[in-house]
Amino acid sequence: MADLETFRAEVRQWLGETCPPNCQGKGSVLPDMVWGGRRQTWGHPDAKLWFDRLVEKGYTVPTWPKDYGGAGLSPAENKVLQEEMARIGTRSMLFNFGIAMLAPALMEFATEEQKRLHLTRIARGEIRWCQGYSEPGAGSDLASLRTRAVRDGDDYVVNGQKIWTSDANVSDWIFCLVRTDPAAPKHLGISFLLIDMESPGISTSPIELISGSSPFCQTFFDNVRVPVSQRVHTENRGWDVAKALLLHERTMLADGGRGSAGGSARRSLLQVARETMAAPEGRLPDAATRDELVQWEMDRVCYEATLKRTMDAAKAGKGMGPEGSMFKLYLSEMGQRGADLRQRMAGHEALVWTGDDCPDEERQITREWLYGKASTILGGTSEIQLNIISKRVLGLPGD
Amino acid sequence: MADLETFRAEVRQWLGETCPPNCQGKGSVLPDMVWGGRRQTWGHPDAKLWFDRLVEKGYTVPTWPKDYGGAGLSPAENKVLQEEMARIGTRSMLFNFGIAMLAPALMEFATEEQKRLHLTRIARGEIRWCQGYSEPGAGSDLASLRTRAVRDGDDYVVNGQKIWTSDANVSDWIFCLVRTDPAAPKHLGISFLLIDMESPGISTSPIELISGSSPFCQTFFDNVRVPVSQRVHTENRGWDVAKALLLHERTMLADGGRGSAGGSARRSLLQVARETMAAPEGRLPDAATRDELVQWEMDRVCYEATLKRTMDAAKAGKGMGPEGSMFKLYLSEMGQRGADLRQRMAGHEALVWTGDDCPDEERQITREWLYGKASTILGGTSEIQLNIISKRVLGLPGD
Amino acid sequence: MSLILNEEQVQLQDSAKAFVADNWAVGELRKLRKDTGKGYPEALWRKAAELGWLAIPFPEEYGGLGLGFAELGVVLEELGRGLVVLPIVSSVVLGGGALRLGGTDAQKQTWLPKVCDGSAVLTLACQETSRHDPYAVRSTATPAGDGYVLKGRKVLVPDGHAADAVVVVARTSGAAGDRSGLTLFIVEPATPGVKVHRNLLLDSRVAANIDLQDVRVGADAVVGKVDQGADVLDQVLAEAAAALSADMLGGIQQTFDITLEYLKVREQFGAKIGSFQGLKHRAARWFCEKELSKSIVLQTLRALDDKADNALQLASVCKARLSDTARLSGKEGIQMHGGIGVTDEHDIGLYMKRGRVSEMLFGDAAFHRNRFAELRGY
Amino acid sequence: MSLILNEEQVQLQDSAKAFVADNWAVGELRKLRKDTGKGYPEALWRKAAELGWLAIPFPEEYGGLGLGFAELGVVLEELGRGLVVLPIVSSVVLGGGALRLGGTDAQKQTWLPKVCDGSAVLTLACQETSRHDPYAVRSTATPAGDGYVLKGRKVLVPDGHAADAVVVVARTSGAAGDRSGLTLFIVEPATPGVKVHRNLLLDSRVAANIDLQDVRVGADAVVGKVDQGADVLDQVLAEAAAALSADMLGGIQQTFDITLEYLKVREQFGAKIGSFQGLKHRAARWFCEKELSKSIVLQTLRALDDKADNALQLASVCKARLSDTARLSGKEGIQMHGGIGVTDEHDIGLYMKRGRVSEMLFGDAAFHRNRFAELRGY
Repeated sequence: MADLETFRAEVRQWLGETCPPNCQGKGSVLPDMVWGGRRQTWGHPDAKLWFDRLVEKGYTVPTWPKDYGGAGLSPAENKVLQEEMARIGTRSMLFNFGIAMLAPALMEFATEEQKRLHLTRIARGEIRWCQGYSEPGAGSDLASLRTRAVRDGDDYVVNGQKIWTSDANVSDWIFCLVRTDPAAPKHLGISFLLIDMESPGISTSPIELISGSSPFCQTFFDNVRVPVSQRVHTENRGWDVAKALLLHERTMLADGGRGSAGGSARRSLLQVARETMAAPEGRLPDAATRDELVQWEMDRVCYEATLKRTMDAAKAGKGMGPEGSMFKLYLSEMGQRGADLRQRMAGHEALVWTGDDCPDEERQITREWLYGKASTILGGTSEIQLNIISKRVLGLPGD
Repeated sequence: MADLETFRAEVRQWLGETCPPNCQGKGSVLPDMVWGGRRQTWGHPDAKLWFDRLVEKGYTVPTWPKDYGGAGLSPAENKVLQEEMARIGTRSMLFNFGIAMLAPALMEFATEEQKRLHLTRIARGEIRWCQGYSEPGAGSDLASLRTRAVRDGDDYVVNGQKIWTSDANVSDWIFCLVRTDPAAPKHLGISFLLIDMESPGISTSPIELISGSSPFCQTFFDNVRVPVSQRVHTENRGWDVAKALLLHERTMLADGGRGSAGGSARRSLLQVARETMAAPEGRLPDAATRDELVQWEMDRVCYEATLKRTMDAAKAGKGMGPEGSMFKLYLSEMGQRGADLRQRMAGHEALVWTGDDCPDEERQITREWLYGKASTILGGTSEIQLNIISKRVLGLPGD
Repeated sequence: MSLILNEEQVQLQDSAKAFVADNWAVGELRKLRKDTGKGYPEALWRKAAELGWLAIPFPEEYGGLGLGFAELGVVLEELGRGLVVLPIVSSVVLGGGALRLGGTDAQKQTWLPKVCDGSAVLTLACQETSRHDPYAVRSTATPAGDGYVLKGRKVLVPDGHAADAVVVVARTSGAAGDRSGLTLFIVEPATPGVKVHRNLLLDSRVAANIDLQDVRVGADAVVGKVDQGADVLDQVLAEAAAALSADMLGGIQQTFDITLEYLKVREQFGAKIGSFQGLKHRAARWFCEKELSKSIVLQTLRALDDKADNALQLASVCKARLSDTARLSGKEGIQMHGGIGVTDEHDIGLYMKRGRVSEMLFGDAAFHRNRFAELRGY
Repeated sequence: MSLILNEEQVQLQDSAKAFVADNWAVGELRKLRKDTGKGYPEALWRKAAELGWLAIPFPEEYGGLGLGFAELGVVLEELGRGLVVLPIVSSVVLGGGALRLGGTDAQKQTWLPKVCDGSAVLTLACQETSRHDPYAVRSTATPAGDGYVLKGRKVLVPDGHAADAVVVVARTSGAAGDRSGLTLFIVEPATPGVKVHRNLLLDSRVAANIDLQDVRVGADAVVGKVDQGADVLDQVLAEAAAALSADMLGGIQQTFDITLEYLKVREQFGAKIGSFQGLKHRAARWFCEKELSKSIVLQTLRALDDKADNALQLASVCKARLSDTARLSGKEGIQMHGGIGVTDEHDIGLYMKRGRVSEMLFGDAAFHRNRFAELRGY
């Protein structure tokens, strides 16, 4: 405890000395989030300055070991750090796929050399990562992927196509599942490669969604040479890495989903109801819609209670296992229902795609509703989540 | 046409001469329905007299051939007969499993001798039939039945147990699926037997349901000897007969289902709503329940339109095939929803099982609600209907 | 009445199927997003007129064929199945319907022959609130001289930007929400004070918002009876709900067919995805809903033709059911397609979008459930 | 607050599990159908009292343990899981709760120690209408001398036939439906004019209808404030809804467990039926609903203990959710069992029946959805 208070004093002093005043409090010049990578730009040079100082201390990823670019803090110390930064209204902005998904897998499966190289570059915000998993013929059945990597000397030669690679067109590196042994049972012929997006033979093409343009891309590999040293884990055992990664992904989706459940939208569903029904107070006149709104609000209360219960259990030492699938399933469907109700309530203005007579906010409502259609498909369809729950949680026999 | 008018005149004259006046019009002495069989009783001797006269003319089953106890009428003639009977408010009361289900199967599969014997006795109301299909271990997977019939001279010796045999304790004969070849694939070792319920070794025991006593029984076979001449169709090909019969059953359930969908109940759902909400007129005050009532009424309109469309198509020469499963599925579920809504609306009185202070009608509502739980299970579960639709109607591949 | 197609209706269906196959591809819809004109293919409109489709429900004395909604529904179902964009519901059912039901002989003589031969497009401007609520009209028509002055704002007027004349619902007495006090007027967009805002809808159909700024019309612009416009309006909207339902039915059936085909060819985990019971059972339930939807459309169209007592009730049952089934179809169609289903490249999303707009037009399911209960007196 | 059980609560749970295992079998319920006495096993009631369960939520000065609903819920969940019939909700939460919240010190001194040691059973008589509607009270309490005369009829009074005293809600002013004007009275059934009708419910619990024919009570019978009984009533009913929800949760969990086990052993078509994806996916969705139900019960019980601002809202969320999940569980439990599930011989039907009665008590899902919206002001 004494140690922690010493640490708090140190942090407070360091913050006082190094954090530029315009990187603190309301109206600070900090961006919401730093994705990192070669294309990172800064609205204000002080934001970059502050970011560099955080990197130097290892405070972009405070709990990582110092050898990999972190600060080696204990959870308790990290809590103090976060409290002290919150106190002055500043933050360590770095957030990306590399931190959230790739890094935990590297920690578990990579060689020491790979960790030093790649974790450090993630920690420093130098590399923005994207994920190359799905293929046009391999969606829910991810392990049936066909992108081929053939050994040629110290390289693999990769040919094939990935889909749903978020932000591939603005990322620096991609972590990829590729088939290295087509003769083996499908889960046992896959390897996990790290590939520089600037390698000759890689190209990307953005995917247009029903909601309009999107961060998703197709990524094509045409005789791309990848050094064998960029393979993580044993050859043909890449599925072990993939499984660990998918679990992180579901946990992350379950964790951060408040937004897609409608909470982050500018107006609450009730506000939309009041405005579109021209009922600024009192009982909402459209009984059926009122009832639907109640059900949605109630579902959300129950969902959040469940999330809290799970977090409380985790604090008591029970980690989240396959129940993560329940959160992914429920949150995505609740989000869709909320978006659907919102769009219906918004009425005629939300039916307009373009026109000189249509408020931006309503157009946004429609695009969110359409984009939300992907939430029960990407990152593991609802059907896959139901399979996981029935198999891993309920212990029901396979088909 | 002239022929038909002659026929009409004949019928009219015959009715005038033979139908007792107290078997006509309102307040007639006729029972609603005659199930037939050795236990048939008659409230009034004139009802029996009239029934015997109908039997003599073959008018209990007017379109059956004369050789099998019918009158050999064409559909057009039968229409005239029904019109003329309706005109004076009389009817040919006979209705049972024998007519509706066994007879069509006998017409298709039985020997001439079997037809003459059994169809005639059905037509004359002498035999009440019950159905021995399901077994405790063979429900949805009917073909896995294990009741054994072993050939011994000119007899089979039957051992085993049937369940859900409606009215077995008051029926005269049972038609049964039994296993005659345990070594064959399960569909190819089954035979179809007709068995006298008075045969030594048969016993029945009624089944108590969640709703209370029921027409269902368990039927036990302990070394029951059945002459080989009572087998219908080829040995080990009984499944052909069973399939034809199941189709009739679904068609019958779909056809006659108005009752179980709530139509025949004493008060309509709207009446129950008005009474329990103390709202004899105007808008129903409980908005959520009102909306549920609307949805149910709308579903029923759509269901009946679909039934009519199918009947219209049948008249135009397209018979009902596996779509029968759709009607069984939809009707049973709609019936359950209606019964559920009715019971909820009826409120506290419908929660009472017994008590000095509880109206009979509400108790009936609760028993119907509970009994209705069986409607999505017996006669082929909803899951089986969904399998049939997806396989036979939609042509989706097997598991 | 019989709920199956008669011989003439089967021929009409064949001809509509051929029309779509020969003249249109679903992909045309993507091009219409960039259209800034009428918003529908004018060449097709002329062909539809040549085939007599626009004349179907009108009396022969005004150039019509004297047929009914049962026939119009056959055509609309096929156009819906192909996602064809044509202003038939707007011109034939809404605008033309209002004149057919309530117009003076002079109004009919002026407009109906043009509706029938496609040389004019009509529509109806009713909605003012966020969602469909036909009596919630605040736009006013005030007597002035021997005519009226119209003031107000109309929204979501189908094909309002392309219309040669618009039947406008305005209030001559009472307050917003009252059934009485509504009057219908036929107004040409060129009339001073009319301002039309063109909006491309999310399904690439077009609707307009229309401002009425002191628009002067003559007494001869009144369609039907003053203050009793709701009598005509109720009937027109019921007919429009049923006609649009026929279009929706086509879209639902095509969504189902496309998806069923996909279930039979797409493989995952070494098997056709249509062999997984989870999807199979959902497909079977969807099939049932589709069949019920089809039945109620057929019944409602015929009830309108027969002027059945319960026709308005049936129209509400019909639109509520089709709205629900369209929503289900959009959802299941996309979900069963997986990732490809949410891309703009695949047609399934276009069907969902059309279904969504139709769901909201002329009253969604919640609106019609409430209306059905009101018509039934509870 | 934490939504997992603390160490003491886990111990209480173990003790409740042992109590059920040692003293009760679900089949006992079938015997209770023929009982004509109290309708619950009196020996078990005494044991429950000895374990201190009836004293859980009461202050120590009246013989209580000074614990909360979080603890009471742990016990009720296990009793619900075993379908044990005991009047805990009636006596401890309803009748005892009304006195705890609104009683005078004299009333508390008289009754609460007896509630805590099980020597008296209390209950609440609120409902008069077909379904739960707590302000729809027509029974009157008219001042007479230094007391009141009660007149009216109460229905579905839980354990009303076995109660030593009943807290009666009557109207001292206003009209049926008004929140104000309600007053609570504590009445002993032996009082002249009280007539109790015993009804066996469909789940083998017992409730009573109570006629009040000119029943004279003293001014000291008033519980809480005259005309402002709703303040106490709202809180008592929220607590009862949450407590009953804990009982329902136990039933839901047991229904799920029994069914899951059946899916793993029953074979049809040569495979365990739990291997069919259609059933698997439904089981997985049911699991999610069960988990959400569990969370909201835990949260609501703790919010009541913490006197949280949103406790009444949560109680409505809780009872609505548990009512819906109980209905789903009853339906899926029976359907997945197939034929055996609709026989009286199998326990699954008993769970459905208990769930159904609980669904309707203290407001069903529709009631609580409406109440939630009202509490939220819309």
